[in-house]
Amino acid sequence: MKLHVHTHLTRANFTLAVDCTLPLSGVTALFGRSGCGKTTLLRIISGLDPAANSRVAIEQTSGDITVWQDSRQFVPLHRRRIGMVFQEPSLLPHLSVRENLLFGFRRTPEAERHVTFDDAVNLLGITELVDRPVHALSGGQAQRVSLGRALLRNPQLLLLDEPLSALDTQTKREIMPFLSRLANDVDIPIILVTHAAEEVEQLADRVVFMHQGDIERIESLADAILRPDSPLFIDRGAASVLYGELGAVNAHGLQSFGNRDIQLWLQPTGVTQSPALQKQQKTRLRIMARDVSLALNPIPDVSIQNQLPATIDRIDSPEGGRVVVVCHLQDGQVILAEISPWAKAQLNLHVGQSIVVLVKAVALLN
Amino acid sequence: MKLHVHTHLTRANFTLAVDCTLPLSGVTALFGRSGCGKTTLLRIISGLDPAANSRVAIEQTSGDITVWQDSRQFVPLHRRRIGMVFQEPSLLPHLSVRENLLFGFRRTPEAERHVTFDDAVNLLGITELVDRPVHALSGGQAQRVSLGRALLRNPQLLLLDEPLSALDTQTKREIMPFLSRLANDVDIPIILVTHAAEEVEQLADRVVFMHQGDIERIESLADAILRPDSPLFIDRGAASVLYGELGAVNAHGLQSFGNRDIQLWLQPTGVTQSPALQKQQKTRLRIMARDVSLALNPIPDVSIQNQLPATIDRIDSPEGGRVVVVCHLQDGQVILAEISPWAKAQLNLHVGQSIVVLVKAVALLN
Amino acid sequence: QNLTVVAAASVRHAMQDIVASYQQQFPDDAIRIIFGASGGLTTQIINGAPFDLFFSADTALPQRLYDEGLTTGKPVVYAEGRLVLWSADLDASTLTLHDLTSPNIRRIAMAQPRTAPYGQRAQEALTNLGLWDVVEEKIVFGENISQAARMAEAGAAEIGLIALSLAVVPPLNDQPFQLIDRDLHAPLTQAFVITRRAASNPIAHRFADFIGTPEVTAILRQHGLHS
Amino acid sequence: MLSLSAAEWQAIGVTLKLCLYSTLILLVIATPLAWWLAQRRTKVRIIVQALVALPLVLPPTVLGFYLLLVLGPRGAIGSTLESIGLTHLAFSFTGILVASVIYSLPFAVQPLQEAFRQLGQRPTEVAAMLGAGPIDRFITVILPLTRGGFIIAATLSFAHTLGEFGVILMLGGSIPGETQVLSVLIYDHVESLNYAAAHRLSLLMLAFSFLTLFVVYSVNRRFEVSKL
Amino acid sequence: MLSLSAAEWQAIGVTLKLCLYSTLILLVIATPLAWWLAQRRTKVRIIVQALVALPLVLPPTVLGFYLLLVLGPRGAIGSTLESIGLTHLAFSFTGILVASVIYSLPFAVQPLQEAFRQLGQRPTEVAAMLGAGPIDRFITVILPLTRGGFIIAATLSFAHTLGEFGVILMLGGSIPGETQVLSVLIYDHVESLNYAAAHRLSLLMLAFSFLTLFVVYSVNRRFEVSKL
Ligand SMILES: Nc1ncnc2c1ncn2[C@@H]1O[C@H](COP(=O)(O)OP(=O)(O)OP(=O)(O)O)[C@@H](O)[C@H]1O
Ligand SMILES: Nc1ncnc2c1ncn2[C@@H]1O[C@H](COP(=O)(O)OP(=O)(O)OP(=O)(O)O)[C@@H](O)[C@H]1O
Ligand code: MOO
Ligand SMILES: [Mg+2]
Ligand SMILES: [Mg+2]
Repeated sequence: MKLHVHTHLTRANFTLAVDCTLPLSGVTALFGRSGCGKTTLLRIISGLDPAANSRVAIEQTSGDITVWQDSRQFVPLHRRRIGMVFQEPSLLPHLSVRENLLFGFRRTPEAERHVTFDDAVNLLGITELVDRPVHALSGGQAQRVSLGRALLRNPQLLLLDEPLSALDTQTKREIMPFLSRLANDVDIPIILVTHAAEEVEQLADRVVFMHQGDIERIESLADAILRPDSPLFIDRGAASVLYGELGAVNAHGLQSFGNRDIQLWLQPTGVTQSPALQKQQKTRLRIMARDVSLALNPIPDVSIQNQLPATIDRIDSPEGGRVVVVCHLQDGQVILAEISPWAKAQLNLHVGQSIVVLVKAVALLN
Repeated sequence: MKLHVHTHLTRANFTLAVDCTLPLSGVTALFGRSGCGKTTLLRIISGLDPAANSRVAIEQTSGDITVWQDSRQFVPLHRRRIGMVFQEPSLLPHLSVRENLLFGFRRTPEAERHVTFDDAVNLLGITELVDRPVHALSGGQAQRVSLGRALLRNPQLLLLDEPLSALDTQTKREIMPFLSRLANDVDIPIILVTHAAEEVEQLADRVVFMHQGDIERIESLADAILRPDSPLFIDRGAASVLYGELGAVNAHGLQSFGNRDIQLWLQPTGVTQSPALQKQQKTRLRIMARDVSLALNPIPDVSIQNQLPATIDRIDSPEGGRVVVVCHLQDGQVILAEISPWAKAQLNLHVGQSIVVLVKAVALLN
Repeated sequence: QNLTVVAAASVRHAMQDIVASYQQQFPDDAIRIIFGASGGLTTQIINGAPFDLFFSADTALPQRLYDEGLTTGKPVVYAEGRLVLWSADLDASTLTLHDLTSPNIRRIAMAQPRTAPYGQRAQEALTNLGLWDVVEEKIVFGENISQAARMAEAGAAEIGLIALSLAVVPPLNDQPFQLIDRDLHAPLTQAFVITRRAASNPIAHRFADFIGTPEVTAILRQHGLHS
Repeated sequence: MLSLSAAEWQAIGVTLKLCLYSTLILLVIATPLAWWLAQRRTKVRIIVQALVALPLVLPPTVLGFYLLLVLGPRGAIGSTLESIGLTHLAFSFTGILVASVIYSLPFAVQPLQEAFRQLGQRPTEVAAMLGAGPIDRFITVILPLTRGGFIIAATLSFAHTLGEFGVILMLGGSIPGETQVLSVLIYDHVESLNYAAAHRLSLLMLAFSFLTLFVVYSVNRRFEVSKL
Repeated sequence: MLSLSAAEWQAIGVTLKLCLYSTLILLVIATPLAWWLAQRRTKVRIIVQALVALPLVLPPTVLGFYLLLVLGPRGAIGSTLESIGLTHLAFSFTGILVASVIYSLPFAVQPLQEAFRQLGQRPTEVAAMLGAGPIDRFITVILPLTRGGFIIAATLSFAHTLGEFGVILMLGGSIPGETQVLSVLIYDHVESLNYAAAHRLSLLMLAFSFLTLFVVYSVNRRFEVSKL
């Protein structure tokens, strides 16, 4: 399934200009700074803002195209089977929690009711809330009910505008796998607006980066994570990216990655094992500089298995007392290590020196 | 300054029972799962829910007590000089952004206007929004204006209910230091409700943990971070805590930590250097298991400087393919290491074995 | 000092002429006239209205004021009204009350017998002719006689049983009318009283005296208020 | 004390019928009109809104008179009706019903308009996204959320029709069983200084109205939606 | 065409004064009353709310009659006034002002009550937290946010007072320059079958009202608050 969106919307200080085709499978994260147009884009897709000159169409896997909006037609919202969680709490105030949850469910053909009331209520931990009036909910509870209501609509497309922002970590962790299953197993594509890199990492199959009303790029999660300058990880310090091929999983449950010259072992995850990646010749890993240590020689008898010979290209000392050492591996790829100034002194590190980089497996692809 | 709160409020399925004294200096984080009563507590403190049988009083550093509410008196809200950011966007819809921002400012005595309009607007990145009507704001923009409005009230106490939840990382990073400065330099105490561990880590001086209407405990940030089972880090895997004394900062800018038997070096931070901690005889470090590697022997010539001899007590293999090794150090303290099953096999680890634990300095106190 | 005269709506035109004529003789006497429904005016006088002279459309209401001691003397009859048949579309002069049964006449307008003397008398006339029960369902009631006249004038009622005093002034005077035999009903005598508050008002008495003059009688006759 | 005459019973019947019908019709007419008026204001909408309030400005008897001119056999509407074989509307229940509707229109339209305006877009958007079509949305979301406005519109319309007699008197001709309503009877009693009868009927009407309003407001309370 | 008689000019003056005064007084009285009624409903509130609507139920002339009984020299209030050296209220401008206020009270209270109820707590809470005291809050937050309700209350009250004549006629006695308002004059013209004069005055009143309403609604539009 694919989503075609073409729109050009102008407001006083803001222009949204989008012309893109989004693969609609799994979870698509919409990522961008506050005010960049994420909500606006969702509203155009959903038909809530039927901006002129817009075209919104769904292309089925079969190639059939359902046009939701173009210059000649406009499918009314209630015929679109979209589930939406608004950014603001938007429960219907005259209905109880139960009635809110069932509002869309009741209007869904029975054959389509894959997510049931009990499913949603249990998943979201709102069993005890169902008979309350909605004004007796806390902020996070209201957000969960909103999400449940959208899920129970059993939609063909889920548009979620920061649906987890008011939730505590534990609740989030309970809900995220469900969303993932919904997208991948039940095949309900999700477009998810979020500011949290963890949500993107754990849920998204691809990321749409928006910037001031433009779609800057659309990348697979792997690509998005691997870009050293990815906006996703702006707060996590320097990182480097290694190209290589994914290999088989060994007897110890680790998967190999690398090329003729370098080899790393990593913990298999959903991403590394996705059929798409398996088929790809080359794939990439993202390694946070702070997960990389340096040694003068290979170290036997240590639990850090990923040890690669490298040569120091540069030694940076950014502020904050940490030292970033830029090295290249045997195949020429660059890797960054973040160490303490004292370690630098002790090891007497200098440009051109041959060293060994130690990468904790756990740091890979996360 | 201290805040005394005593209240006992009963709702259909919820009871808030609080009787505590909060030191009101710097930032106090209110942390707890969705629906545990954080918003309710803030509303009682602010006087928005003047629950019966409640007592709210402010004790000045001088010892003077201002009673805001008890059985005999109730100071009306507008006399309390409290700044509040509500969980839901609550801008006054008939006013422009500028008028919203200035609403409280204009009602603040001139002598108290420490935060100026320009300060707030620049800090929050809303310069271009000031002349808009509030309905023309995105979710995050509205949240920033809300925050700005509360700041411009130049209050004696700031109550912030998830004020950064709708903001992107970059914006958050710009705002957090300001809040910190406000609390510590301008001396406006802040009570901050948040679900984000990073916000707590970066802002809070102490943490109030709430659970189902109770205050479970009130801890300094250091204590909160160091507890191995801290709810703050529920998503970051196993952790261990080491007790020791903080030493001086060495020539390389690292600070020593430990006791007669063990010694670690760590990157000094605001917390480690706080006068309070300096004076303390014993302090603690929190070490994530995944930042700890194991080696059979001490390793020379490696950038990981923290190497401590230890003995394996237990080897756990939780689900997910990772192995957690429980060891004790020479002084008997327990430390956890998370390694791959393969590493365990390669090193042939077994209970009772003497090994060396490697701790990346960067993992300390973070 | 001045004088406030209140008068039933049905004597409006005559009263305006009478006052005009009075003022020619006594130009210094300040007089204002207020018109209303007789019943309403009576209620108001009972409740302290600042009215000096009350010209009713009947004799019962002034009598009642007298009985309650609110007047300076007994009611004085100043006029007698007559009922007429009047129609906007038909030539009423060719019709009699018996013609009211004709199917051409769908609606008959008259005043409400409960409140208006003209309505009472019209009902009496119809009853005496044995027509009341026959035509009752065609009848529409005005709250007062002028409202009944308006219904007929608008053509909404094919015919009206209205006051002669209305049929002789615009806008009704361009259509012919048929006088109803005065023997078919009790007389439509109309009386006035001087209220107690005007007891010492010389103008009130002067005006009351003026009512008896031939000039006034002529004006009244002109307006179909034979006395 | 409350032994009523046949005429009074008849008047009660006519009155209730008139009030119920006109309230219902008003709600039916006023709802779409108010909805339309509640949308983004344009000059046309402002003009229509001002026009809607105009029936209030004329004294009822005068309004009744003009309606008699228009709805009677010679008037634009009355004559049209006659020409297509119907009867004109003067002196008929239909006529006073039309008049009551016109006269009370502002009381129905304005509260509804404000209720719709206050409602905002969000609830409708939510319901649409959840699969509710326009009528469904109206019944399940808009109606309950603007119930306060509807209650006000209905009670003001009902009470106003109950008390109004000027328009009805002029246009209705006070025909027993057809257009003679209670308010006219009470008026008659007062005019003919039959105060005892007037008091009795007034009291009856006040008591009935009070009870009705009390019940309506009590029921409304139970369904009231808490606002944040 | 619009050359008016002295009586008409006088009536225009009285009418405008009456409408303005009664609208202002209504807003002053209705605002706290509506505010009180908009709080959590209790039985007492429901009773008061039902009572407020009752003046509507009686025919205006009848209401005027009862007011005359109460405010006149023999009435409870009128006689009390007289006994303390003041004059009773019947047949005076003050009297018809009181009557208009009572008669139009429901039109002022009910829209305001609903506006306050719809407003909810949040804006007031916000303003209080930002340092605004009760009066400050009322002026800077509640008033602008419930302006729609105020406009409706004011226009309905104004228009209704403009058109009302039954109460005024009965209680005021149609005294020129004091209690004779335009609506009474128009009624009078119609009663005397002086249609030309009635048409002229009616047209004048409609035109004036239309213009007033148009201006009010236009200005209101400009300040309207967008709802989500
Ligand atoms: N008006 C109300 N009536 C009854 N119960 C209520 C009401 N408001 C809140 N509650 C309940 O009180 C509890 C505490 O609510 P509160 O809003 O304080 O939670 P919170 O800690 O702020 O949660 P969140 O993080 O989701 O905002 C919740 O269980 C909630 O369901
Ligand atoms: N009604 C409006 N009129 C004018 N500008 C608007 C309006 N609504 C939103 N905007 C502007 O359009 C831009 C995009 O808004 P949008 O709500 O899509 O942002 P967003 O990406 O969802 O941001 P956030 O993460 O803060 O919710 C913003 O700059 C906002 O100020
Ligand atoms: O006083 Mo009337 O209006 O002729 O009955
Ligand atoms: Mg948004
Ligand atoms: Mg909360």
